[in-house]
Amino acid sequence: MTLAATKERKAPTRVLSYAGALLETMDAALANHANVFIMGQGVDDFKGIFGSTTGLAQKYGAERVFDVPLMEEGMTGVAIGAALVGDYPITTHIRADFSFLAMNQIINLAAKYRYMFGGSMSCPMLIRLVVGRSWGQGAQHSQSPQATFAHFPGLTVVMPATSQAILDMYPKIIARHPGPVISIEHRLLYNLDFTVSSNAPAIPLSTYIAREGKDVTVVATSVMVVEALRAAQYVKEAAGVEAEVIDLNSISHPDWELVVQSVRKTGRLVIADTSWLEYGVAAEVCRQLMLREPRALAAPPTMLGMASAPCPTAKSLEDLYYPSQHETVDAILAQVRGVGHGVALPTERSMTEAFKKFRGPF
Amino acid sequence: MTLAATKERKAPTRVLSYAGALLETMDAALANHANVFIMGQGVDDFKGIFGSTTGLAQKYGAERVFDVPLMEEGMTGVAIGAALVGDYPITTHIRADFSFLAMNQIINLAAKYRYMFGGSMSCPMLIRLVVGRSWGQGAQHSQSPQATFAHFPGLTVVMPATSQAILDMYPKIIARHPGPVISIEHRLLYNLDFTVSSNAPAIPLSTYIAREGKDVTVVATSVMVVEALRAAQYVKEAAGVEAEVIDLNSISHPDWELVVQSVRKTGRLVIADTSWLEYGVAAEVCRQLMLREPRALAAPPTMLGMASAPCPTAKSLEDLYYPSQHETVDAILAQVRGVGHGVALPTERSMTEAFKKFRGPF
Amino acid sequence: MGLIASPRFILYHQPSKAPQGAAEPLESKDLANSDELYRRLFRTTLLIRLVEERVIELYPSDRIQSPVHLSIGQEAVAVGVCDALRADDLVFATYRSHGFYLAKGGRLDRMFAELYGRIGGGAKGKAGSMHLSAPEVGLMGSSAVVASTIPHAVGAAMSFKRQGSDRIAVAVFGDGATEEGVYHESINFASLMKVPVLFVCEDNGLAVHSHRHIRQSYRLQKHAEIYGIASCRVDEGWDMLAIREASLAAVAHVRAGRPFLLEIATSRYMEHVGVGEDFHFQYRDRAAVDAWKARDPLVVDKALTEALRPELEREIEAAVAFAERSPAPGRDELLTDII
Amino acid sequence: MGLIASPRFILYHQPSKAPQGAAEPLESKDLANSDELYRRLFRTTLLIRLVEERVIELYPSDRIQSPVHLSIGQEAVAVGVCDALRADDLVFATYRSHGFYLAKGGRLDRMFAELYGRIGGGAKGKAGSMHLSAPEVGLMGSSAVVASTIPHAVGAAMSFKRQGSDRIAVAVFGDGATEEGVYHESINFASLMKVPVLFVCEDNGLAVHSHRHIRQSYRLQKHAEIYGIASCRVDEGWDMLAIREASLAAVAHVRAGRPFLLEIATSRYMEHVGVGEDFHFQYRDRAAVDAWKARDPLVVDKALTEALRPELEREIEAAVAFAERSPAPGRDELLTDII
Ligand SMILES: Cc1ncc(C[n+]2csc(CCOP(=O)(O)OP(=O)(O)O)c2C)c(N)n1
Ligand SMILES: Cc1ncc(C[n+]2csc(CCOP(=O)(O)OP(=O)(O)O)c2C)c(N)n1
Ligand SMILES: [Mg+2]
Ligand SMILES: [Mg+2]
Repeated sequence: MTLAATKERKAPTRVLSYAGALLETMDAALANHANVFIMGQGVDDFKGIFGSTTGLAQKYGAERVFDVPLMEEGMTGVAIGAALVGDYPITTHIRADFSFLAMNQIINLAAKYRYMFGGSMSCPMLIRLVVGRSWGQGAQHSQSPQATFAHFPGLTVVMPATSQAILDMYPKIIARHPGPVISIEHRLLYNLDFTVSSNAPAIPLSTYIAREGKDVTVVATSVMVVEALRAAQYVKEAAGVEAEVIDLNSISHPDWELVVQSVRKTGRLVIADTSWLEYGVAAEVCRQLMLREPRALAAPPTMLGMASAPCPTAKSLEDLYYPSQHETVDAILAQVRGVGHGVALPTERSMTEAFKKFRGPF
Repeated sequence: MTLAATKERKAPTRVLSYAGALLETMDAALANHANVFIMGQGVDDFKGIFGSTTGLAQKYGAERVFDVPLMEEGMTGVAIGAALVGDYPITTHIRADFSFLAMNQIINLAAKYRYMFGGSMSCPMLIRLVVGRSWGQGAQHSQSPQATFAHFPGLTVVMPATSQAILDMYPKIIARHPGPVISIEHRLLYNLDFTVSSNAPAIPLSTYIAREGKDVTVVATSVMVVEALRAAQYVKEAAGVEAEVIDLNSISHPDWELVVQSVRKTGRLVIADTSWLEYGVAAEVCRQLMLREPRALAAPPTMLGMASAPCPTAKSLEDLYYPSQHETVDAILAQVRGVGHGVALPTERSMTEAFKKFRGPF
Repeated sequence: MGLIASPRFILYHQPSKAPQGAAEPLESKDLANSDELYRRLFRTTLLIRLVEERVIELYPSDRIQSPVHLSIGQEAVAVGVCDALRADDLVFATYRSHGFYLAKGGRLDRMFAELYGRIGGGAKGKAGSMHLSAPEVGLMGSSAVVASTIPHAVGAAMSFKRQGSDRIAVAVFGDGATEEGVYHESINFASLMKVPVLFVCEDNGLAVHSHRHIRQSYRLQKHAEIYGIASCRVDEGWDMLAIREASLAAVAHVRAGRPFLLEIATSRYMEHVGVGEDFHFQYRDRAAVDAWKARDPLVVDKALTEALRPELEREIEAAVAFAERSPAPGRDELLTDII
Repeated sequence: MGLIASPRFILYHQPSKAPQGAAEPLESKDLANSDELYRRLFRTTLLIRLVEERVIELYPSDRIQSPVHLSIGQEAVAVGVCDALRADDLVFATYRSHGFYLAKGGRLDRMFAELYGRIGGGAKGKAGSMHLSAPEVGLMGSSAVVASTIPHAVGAAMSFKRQGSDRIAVAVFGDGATEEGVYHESINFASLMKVPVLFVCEDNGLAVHSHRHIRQSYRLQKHAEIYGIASCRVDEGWDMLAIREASLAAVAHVRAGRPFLLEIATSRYMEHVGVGEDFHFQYRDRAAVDAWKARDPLVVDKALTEALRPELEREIEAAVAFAERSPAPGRDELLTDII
């Protein structure tokens, strides 16, 4: 059984930004668990990882929240060692791209520890990666490696798309998850506000129905969930189309039955991911459908992701590189009404407001 | 138009082991191109990367073939620098797992160079990774990261399954390929003999039809091609079933139309890969089918890969961990005749003869 | 983009050739410390400063939509080092390389076009400020991953040696870069292989907002010495003549076939990334930067600055105008030059 | 396996606890160099040698289907170091760790069961020879990726300090491991954070078949010194008493809160991996190993060896019998303990 995020929340709500939710959960983790510490380049500075750790070094001291030299591989190894003796490390990479310097420790060590030693040891820890986008991040500050990590058993990979997902997941991960967790946070989400409720679901690391609908299923990750919700709103208003938006949330352990149920209902599918399509989330969604319900779709799914190239810096190319709001809406309508759907598309480009305000990278 | 490896070869043939084909192509590269050099741990020692570089240091000198310290990231960076000034580096990792130490250079640098600099520079080079299997390789000497690398545009990823594939690809890659190539070689192939022809195909980095058949398509990679061919032979003899075996060969740029054509013809699909299924080759095959021919299959495909765990060392578990010959045959028959196919299965376990002889890891 | 899978193509070209800038002989030594030399170096240093000041002015207009890491305060390093190099020597640099790009002889108009993300840029706008390059004058790719081009310089130098060439390669990096493992791997290998590589550390004492003493347990020169790498530290990092002098000696050592480390103290006046100052965040002292400025020729030598300014500003305006005129890259560029 | 996708489960447990071996006081110093001490150390050293000789005997029978990296010739390092440790100190080791496993107090029967890939092994057969562990006695995970457990020891030591404990962590690695970037990152961080970690380098002069001089431009002690890490080198790596002595001093230094490097010269008698000799491949001299053997107590002190042998062989036979009896792990183990 899966809880849909949108329907069963009865508790009082409040508005909380993504960065705010991160700061709240980091703060609570330090307050509630003496064994938690946060380390990463700049975690104790005035920018505080885009506001997600600001003030915590002052509040909890340099033993709990501390800066490190440039040493991604070494830091990850240090975290593993600390976890093995009962501490709970939280490490940060201000760009997910830098985690490639720590791949050996993440994949060959952290992911293997529990199994390789027959369950006698484990290294629970949280590795926070921030995905860059927009404002000329370019080829080395824009990658979103969820598929890369989720391919490897032993890792739990999540992509919180909302403040709610952070509140639902992080406290449980930190308190009780037995192994290493990679959480991929999207920089463009940090400044967005979300309505949150304190009524957490029973299965925190799984998949959400972000919006119910009967005409087409949109399976989305991270910031593409926000994009998909906006598109869903548009197609409802412009064409009366009801899109069901599924926030995959867990990349390594999604609730595939939830996805399949939705596709069974709608018969139409759009997949919207933050990375490349090849060997990415879109591929795994197709694999699961092929295994579970190969004939559920009335037409080939539409897939939205980064173009098959490194990310260009020029704004004109970057705008083409990422799926725009325009394209997302078009994809949904084309699924339901066919390519010649005739509905007027929104004129603004993808997430215009949020992006305009964004002047990255720090 | 695609050339099927098996049908259009008219040139004289000879028998050549996989290691022999590697040694031949390495030797020819050094002989034909003054800018080629080979560097890697142990390339100049008496074991010569499992026989694939033996004697070359003596023949071409220490300037062309040389040992390096333990420095995977550094070595890959050195290779990039050399490539940028016109040399052609060939680097080796005796286990693909060690390439995770070089992920930053491979993904953030080599894969990006050409695009990021607007085509003004490029770093053609060949990175050879050897996948370990059997004889207790365990969790850290057994990984097969084709999907990991193929997710990233800018990399060309191949998995030669036969001596022929090496003869077809390596000379062309080294002489003419404009960018970095990751070639994933399987340790269990090294000692196998293949019949090869000198009649090379026109499209060397693409996909082969390794065996034609009408009843079921088996899309396989690397050593699983050999497994699939053996299984195909068995099901033909035991049940008159004709399996078409496709050797994907190129992981980043396969000939998907060839795969789709085959599936259109057979309506049945088995996918057999050397890595995990989740976010792996099986997923991308499904994605391509969903996009191109979603209704071609009469039943869900069967997927063979590593179990969803790190690789265990114990022989009893390793035998369960990898798809056995038994399971491959069963998968093919179940696709064609249904689960209760009633055909007697082969009793030996996967690739028994080859594995028995194998006493790794060096 | 990405409504459906874009096909990826493999095209074959010849392996890329090394940039073949003509090997110009260095000017005769007697020019050193002459007025003419000072003026030439000063001019380039000032050009870099004025270019970056123009970037600061332009930034609020959102014409440069990309992170910028300014080298204001550090320009003399680039100028002094590059003046000691031959045109066909190669420099591998970082995201903070406006200075090295210009000092090595990169075209100013193409630089502005690149910052603007226009087709006239050196990388057709695909690179932006963080990845400047001008291979035609030996400024190889700059990377935004700290320390990542250090081994590239070692590899290029190794190949020069293999090829029997007397060109050298230069790795430019910040003090923070030396903390990364690849620095250790690179200098060990360079020493073992005796390759003609010059390591240049721009020591501004900071990695983003972190001071060196909390990041490094070692002194860099002592460290290099252990690997058998000779070195020199220039404390007067504002003085392009001193840096040039030290660089000439270093380059001679390298061209004779040994790696060398040049550590140059310098001062970053502006914030780590972006176009503002950041003293109000109090992670560092304004006084230290002010003390530096008090010795900075571009600040002190007002006469020469003002004498050169009009001409340089005209150059800059022409370059900005070039950028403004240059078209944005279109869809045809999105999927080119990938493999 | 893998006919269909295996479901992956997330189960919740409490975060793993550190192994809590009772902190035994070290015996009184006056025992040092006494006959009793020598006999005790000798016994463990010989046990390791005989165990590995048994592995050599067993190997052709294919009962141990896994690569083995023998420590024959190097046993004294493990024995001398571990004898200076408390039971609750932690050792992080490598693929070549039969010696450290036994010296730290790991059970012999479970070791053989692990080598056999049986359920009675410390890791239920999932680890094999390359990944021995016995967290209950402080032998933490061994890794087959060179240098990869060095930062683990640093991290564990950092946490001991954070936790106010006086336990220490030990990183054991070969000379080749120091070439990897992570070594530099780890010792820099350990020095900056002043963590109680002991770095132990087993210097056998070889990485697979490559001699140290073609791989390293630095001397390890000088190198550590630059990071502010005190060190000691023991050249008599056959002498477990000397190693113990040096280790006691090193451990005292570390327990007082500073990292320390202990470099111990040693000699690998057998091939890098596998159970044979490899002198006929001529990448190294038999004479050097013979000279080492001439001083090796296990070779020289024939009397004590023969006196202890029967008892140790009985122990070994019992352990082998345990392994033989232990069942192979079945399908129920394939997908357990993943997350
Ligand atoms: C591998 C990596 N880690 C972290 C970062 C984030 N980062 C960008 S610049 C920088 C500081 C580098 O300091 P330094 O090398 O001294 O150069 P400076 O910026 O002072 O010129 C950091 C940590 C990065 N770009 N790459
Ligand atoms: C990261 C990595 N690179 C390469 C290897 C292959 N390899 C296994 S052992 C070894 C030599 C290590 O030498 P050293 O650290 O001195 O240890 P020793 O084997 O001499 O005990 C190498 C290169 C590896 N296991 N891991
Ligand atoms: Mg700096
Ligand atoms: Mg060694």
